[in-house]
Amino acid sequence: MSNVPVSAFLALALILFCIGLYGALSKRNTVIVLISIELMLNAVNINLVTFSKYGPAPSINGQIFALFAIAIAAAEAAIGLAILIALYNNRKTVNIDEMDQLKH
Amino acid sequence: MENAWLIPLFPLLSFLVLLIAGRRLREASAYAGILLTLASLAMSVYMLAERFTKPTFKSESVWLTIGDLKLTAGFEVNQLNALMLVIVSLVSFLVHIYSRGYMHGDERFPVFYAYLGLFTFAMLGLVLSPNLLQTYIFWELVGLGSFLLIGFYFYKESAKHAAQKAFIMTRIGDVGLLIGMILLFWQTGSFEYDEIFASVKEGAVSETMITLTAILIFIGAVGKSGQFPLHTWLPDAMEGPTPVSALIHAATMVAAGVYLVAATFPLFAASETALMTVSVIGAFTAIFAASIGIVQKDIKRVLAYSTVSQLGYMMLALGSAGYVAGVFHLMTHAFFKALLFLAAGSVIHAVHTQDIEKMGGLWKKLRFTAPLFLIGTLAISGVPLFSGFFSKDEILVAAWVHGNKALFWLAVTAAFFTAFYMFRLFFMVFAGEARTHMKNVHESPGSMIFPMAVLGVLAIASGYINTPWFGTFLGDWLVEGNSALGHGHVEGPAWIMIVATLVSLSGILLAYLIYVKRSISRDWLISRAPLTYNVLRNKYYIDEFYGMTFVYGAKAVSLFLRFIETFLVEGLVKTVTVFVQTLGKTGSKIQSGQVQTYGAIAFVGLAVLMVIFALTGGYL
Amino acid sequence: MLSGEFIAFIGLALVAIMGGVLLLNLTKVVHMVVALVFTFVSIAGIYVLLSAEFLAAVQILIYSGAITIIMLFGIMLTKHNDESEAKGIGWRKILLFLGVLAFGAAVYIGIYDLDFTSETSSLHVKNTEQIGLALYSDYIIPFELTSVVLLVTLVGAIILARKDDNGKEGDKE
Amino acid sequence: MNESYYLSLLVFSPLLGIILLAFMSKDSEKSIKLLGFMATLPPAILALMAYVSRLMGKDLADFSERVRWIQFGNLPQMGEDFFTVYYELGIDGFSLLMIVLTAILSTLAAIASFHIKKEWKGYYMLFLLLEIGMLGVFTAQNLILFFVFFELTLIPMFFLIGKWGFFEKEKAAYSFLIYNGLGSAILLIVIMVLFARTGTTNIEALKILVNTANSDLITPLSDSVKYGLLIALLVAFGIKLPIFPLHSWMLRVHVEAPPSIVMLHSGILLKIGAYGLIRFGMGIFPEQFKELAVVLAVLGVINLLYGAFLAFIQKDFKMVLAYSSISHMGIVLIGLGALNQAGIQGAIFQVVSHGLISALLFFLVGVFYERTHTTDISKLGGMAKGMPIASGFLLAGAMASLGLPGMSGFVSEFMAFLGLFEEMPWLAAVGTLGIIMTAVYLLRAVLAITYGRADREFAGITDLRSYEWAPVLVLVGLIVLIGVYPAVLSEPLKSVLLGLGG
Repeated sequence: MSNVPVSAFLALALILFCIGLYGALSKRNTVIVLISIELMLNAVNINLVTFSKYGPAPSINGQIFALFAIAIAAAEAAIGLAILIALYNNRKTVNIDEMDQLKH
Repeated sequence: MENAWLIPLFPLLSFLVLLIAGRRLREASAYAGILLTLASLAMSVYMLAERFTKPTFKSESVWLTIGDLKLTAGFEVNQLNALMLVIVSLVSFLVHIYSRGYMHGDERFPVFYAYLGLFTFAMLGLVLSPNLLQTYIFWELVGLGSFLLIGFYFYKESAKHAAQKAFIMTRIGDVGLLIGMILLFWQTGSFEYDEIFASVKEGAVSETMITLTAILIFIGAVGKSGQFPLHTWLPDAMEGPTPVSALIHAATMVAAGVYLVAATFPLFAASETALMTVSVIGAFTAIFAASIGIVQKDIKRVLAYSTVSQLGYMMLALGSAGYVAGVFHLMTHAFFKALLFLAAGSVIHAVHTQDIEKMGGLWKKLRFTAPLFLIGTLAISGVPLFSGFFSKDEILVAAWVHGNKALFWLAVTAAFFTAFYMFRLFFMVFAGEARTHMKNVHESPGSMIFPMAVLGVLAIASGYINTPWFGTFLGDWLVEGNSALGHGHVEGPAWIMIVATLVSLSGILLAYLIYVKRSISRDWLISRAPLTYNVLRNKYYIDEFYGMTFVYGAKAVSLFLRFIETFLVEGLVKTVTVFVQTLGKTGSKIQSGQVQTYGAIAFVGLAVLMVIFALTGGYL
Repeated sequence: MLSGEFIAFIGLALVAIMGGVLLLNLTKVVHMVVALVFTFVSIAGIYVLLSAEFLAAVQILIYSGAITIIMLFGIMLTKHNDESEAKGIGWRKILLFLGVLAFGAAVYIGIYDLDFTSETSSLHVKNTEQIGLALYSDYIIPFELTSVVLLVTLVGAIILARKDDNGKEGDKE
Repeated sequence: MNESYYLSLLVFSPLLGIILLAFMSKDSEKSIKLLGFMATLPPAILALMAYVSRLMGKDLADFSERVRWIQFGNLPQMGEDFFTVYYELGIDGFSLLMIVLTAILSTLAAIASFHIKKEWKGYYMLFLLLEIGMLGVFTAQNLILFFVFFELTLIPMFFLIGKWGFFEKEKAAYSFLIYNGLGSAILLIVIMVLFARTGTTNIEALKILVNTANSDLITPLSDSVKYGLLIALLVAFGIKLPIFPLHSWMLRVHVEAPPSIVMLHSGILLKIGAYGLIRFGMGIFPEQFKELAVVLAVLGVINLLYGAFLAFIQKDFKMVLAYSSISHMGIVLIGLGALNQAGIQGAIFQVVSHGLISALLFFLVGVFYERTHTTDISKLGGMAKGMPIASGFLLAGAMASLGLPGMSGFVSEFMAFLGLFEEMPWLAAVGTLGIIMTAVYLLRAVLAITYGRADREFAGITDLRSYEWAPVLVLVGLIVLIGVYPAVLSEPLKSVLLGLGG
């Protein structure tokens, strides 16, 4: 049954995570950055679900975790976007380069 | 002889007393100096007399402990030491007296006497030293005395340079001595002369080591005795007051090199190469300095070059295994050269110039000085019946017997030159008419004449203690009980004496013809061989050569190092500074306030750490 | 060897990765978001392969549906200057790319031969029921807390996104 | 006599002066100077008493004192000394000499400080603090205490240079602090590694623990770790000494600091480097030190020649002396590199002797500067005319420095070379070039100042004043005493040399 090795799922998760990471750290558009973060969360979810099936102690718990993660991710996306829009209203930009208030 | 250690202490006392109380004593300082030196002289004479009957006395105690090593200090009275004690204290005593007249009126009169005391102390200490280390210590102190006295007229730039030059050039030699001494110490385990000689005799030291150390010690002697190639300081040292020239740069300190070779003679005798080196350097210096002496115009410089030349003679004698000849000439030379210098001082005192071109016709005006100067000149020229004749003859015999005929003929030629330039000097100063107008030429005071008279007597008489005619007392006594020093008297062919006489007489004759009869033009050399004349006049350009090579060499090295200092060392520091500053600037640039950048950097750091862990296997 | 499951996995994985790559390389923001929808859907497929049917459904609902829509709204509510994305390849991007590669490689070393000899699981049997049971028994408290979080999110989002009448209140420096 | 507090009393006695000074009014110049000077007397007297009692045959171990100080962790099963730092003071022959030297030089430098022109109160307080630090460094029996005192010397020194120095004083102070801070950071690493590995910082205990195979360490010290530690020590103390190419800070300090402070700096603080190398480098890692001896000797010769050649072309007399210090520290290294009894004793002698000589020379620099307001060689000249006594002493100092027999410089130089010639004759032969160069550069500088034609009027320039006589006479006296009768130093050193296995 398990002719797809565990490492293949993990590798897929890793690749997606890396893409998400790269996107999150390099893109200038704040929306894309938020989406990249969603992608990273997804990669993590793949891991959770994989281990819930093929892990050393398979159980439903992994899927539950993934569920929670999705819920929180949805909340995060909403808040993130809200902040983005608030910021946009103030500064008229979504370019992340110009958000440097931390410096001051 | 147990009290011989007191001898150097009298002059030291004089030094200290005059240093502290000199300002109050003013010219009375002279008496303190004279009395204390007299005490030394008296004790020295007593020691010498005692040494005729008693064996060598040596006493030592520990000076410095280095872990298990014990270095000693003490004193020794053997034949050579006893003889040197008398020579040194006698000349010093006479110079003390003489200076009272010569230095009269100088504002630093007490200082002068203090320095004289210091020098005499060091010289006597040197003579009494029973080991190389102590010799070295006093060797340097003697150099200090010489340095201080050359630079006595400190406000003259030339005196400053002369003093500096003297100190540094002799120090170059001293380093040779130091190395040789330390090498010998690790070979033989001792600085003591007798222990070193014993192990050399037993063959405990390899042949090459003996040669090496002997030559290194000889380098020390070369520096002190103004032998080629370290001779240039000695003529310059004439910047010092004339009594100093007589004491230090004629009779005692410069002879210390010869004394050192004589004192370590068994070491040299064990190595043919070392002896050869000594004799070749000696012979070369003798003729070399004599040739320069021919054209010099400064009365003291002529005498200085003659000193260099005569010291070369002594070295030649020692190198030819003529221990007695060397020491004998050392003694006679001390007397007649001191006489010549004192007489020259008396002349300078009278006419206030040192240029012999400006003198002339002084024979009648200086009733006492002139004959005394003549005695000295005759003695140094090797005219029979004067002391120089006997000692020079001994040297020639030794050179002939030792086998190197080329050196022998060199020595004979040098003798000819000596006779020629000494009489050139004499005739130019005393004969004929005054070449410039001299006011107030007056004979020197008695305090100056008396020492000269004593030395005059000695310049004649001292030769007779070691003659082929009446017996070689000195020689026999010197080598008594020590076979390593060679024979007391070396038999040579009788014609050598005749040749020597002829050579010196012909030199005198030539000088007479040129400078008195004027049957040969004075400008003969200038017109015939201007190049040779110029080379001689400029002392073979040795000073210039040293200036170009060593002085500029040292400067160049220094500048090169400064280059390193500014660019390498400081550059290194600058690099570090710039690096740190750049780091700081980059760091503050990274603080852009952009969360994304922060994240990126933090992440890259994490990645680097992970890679490191993965590679070192610390992962999992 | 080439079982149907494997082929399905390869296909889904390729689509997911392609979506990610397109996300990085497209220039228009809307296109990026759409590219990502492919990824989300393929991930749902992966979930099915991993016997998590309920999760797959949730994935499609939340990600492909809700989140993507929110993002599109976000994009539409703001102005986008696409050229800013295309501004050359700076040193930072290269460094970051290398860092990501290194990170990936380092993690890959850890996972490439990972295999657990696990007992057969029974997750695919009544998957939704299993989740439901677990959620309302063991995970009841986290579940309730999640709902609180969602409520807070709701309120917070509204407050944040509300147009500020007082002008520049948020512009504190 | 109960000496259990003797050393503490000795080390902290300047504190009394600091406290008294704190109550003085800022402007009463005369009494501050007098009090500052008086405050240096108690340690000097106590140090001399200790020295005398050593000569009387007293065992120096009687002076040791030991009080529990800091406890790190609580591991009773390893014994109660484990990870405990004691406050422990003690002396051996070498440190006794250093203490006497420190105490005497401090007193003399306090006299030299009469030339200071401003803020005497702060100056003397820092000065006394510095003295506590220096005395402490030489009495500390464990590394942590040593480090504390070592740092205690840095801070007062920083302010003394930075506030009372010449033109570029701030820069000099900073480079002093940065270089020495680096050095002490490295030193701290070494100390901590040793402490962590052995559980003790007591020097005697470390000597045994580090060098016994299978000794009961937390983790055994491999040979490469020992090498690493020794090299780190070499760098740390090499900065202090200083060893080429870590010397540039020291030139600035010598030029910019007030002469009275340079007396102490050149006389004592540089010697801490040598002291540390001998005490810790050679003491704790003897095996490794032997291997590195050649390197030390080579560095020594480089220092000697490098300093000498650069001193030759300097235009400022203070620079000449600064480079001469580098050159003379080369002799210390040469002696250490020889690593036989003669060499080590030579190095220790050189430490003491150079301390006295450079103090003398810098004191005279201060004297000349006070009257002429320059130290530029070309602007001075013919000073012997107007200031014969000061010039005479300057010449005497130069002679001592260039190793004239009968003065202390010769004895140390001679022994260092004697030692090196036994081990590495060729290197030593190269090194002797330094002896010649020393004479060359010192005479060039000193004669240019004292001899020759005087370009200035000497009206109003006084020769040595009465209070200036004391330091000069004491220093020259000590220099000559050591030169003529070296047993004053070699006697207390006997046991030290045997201990170092020479």
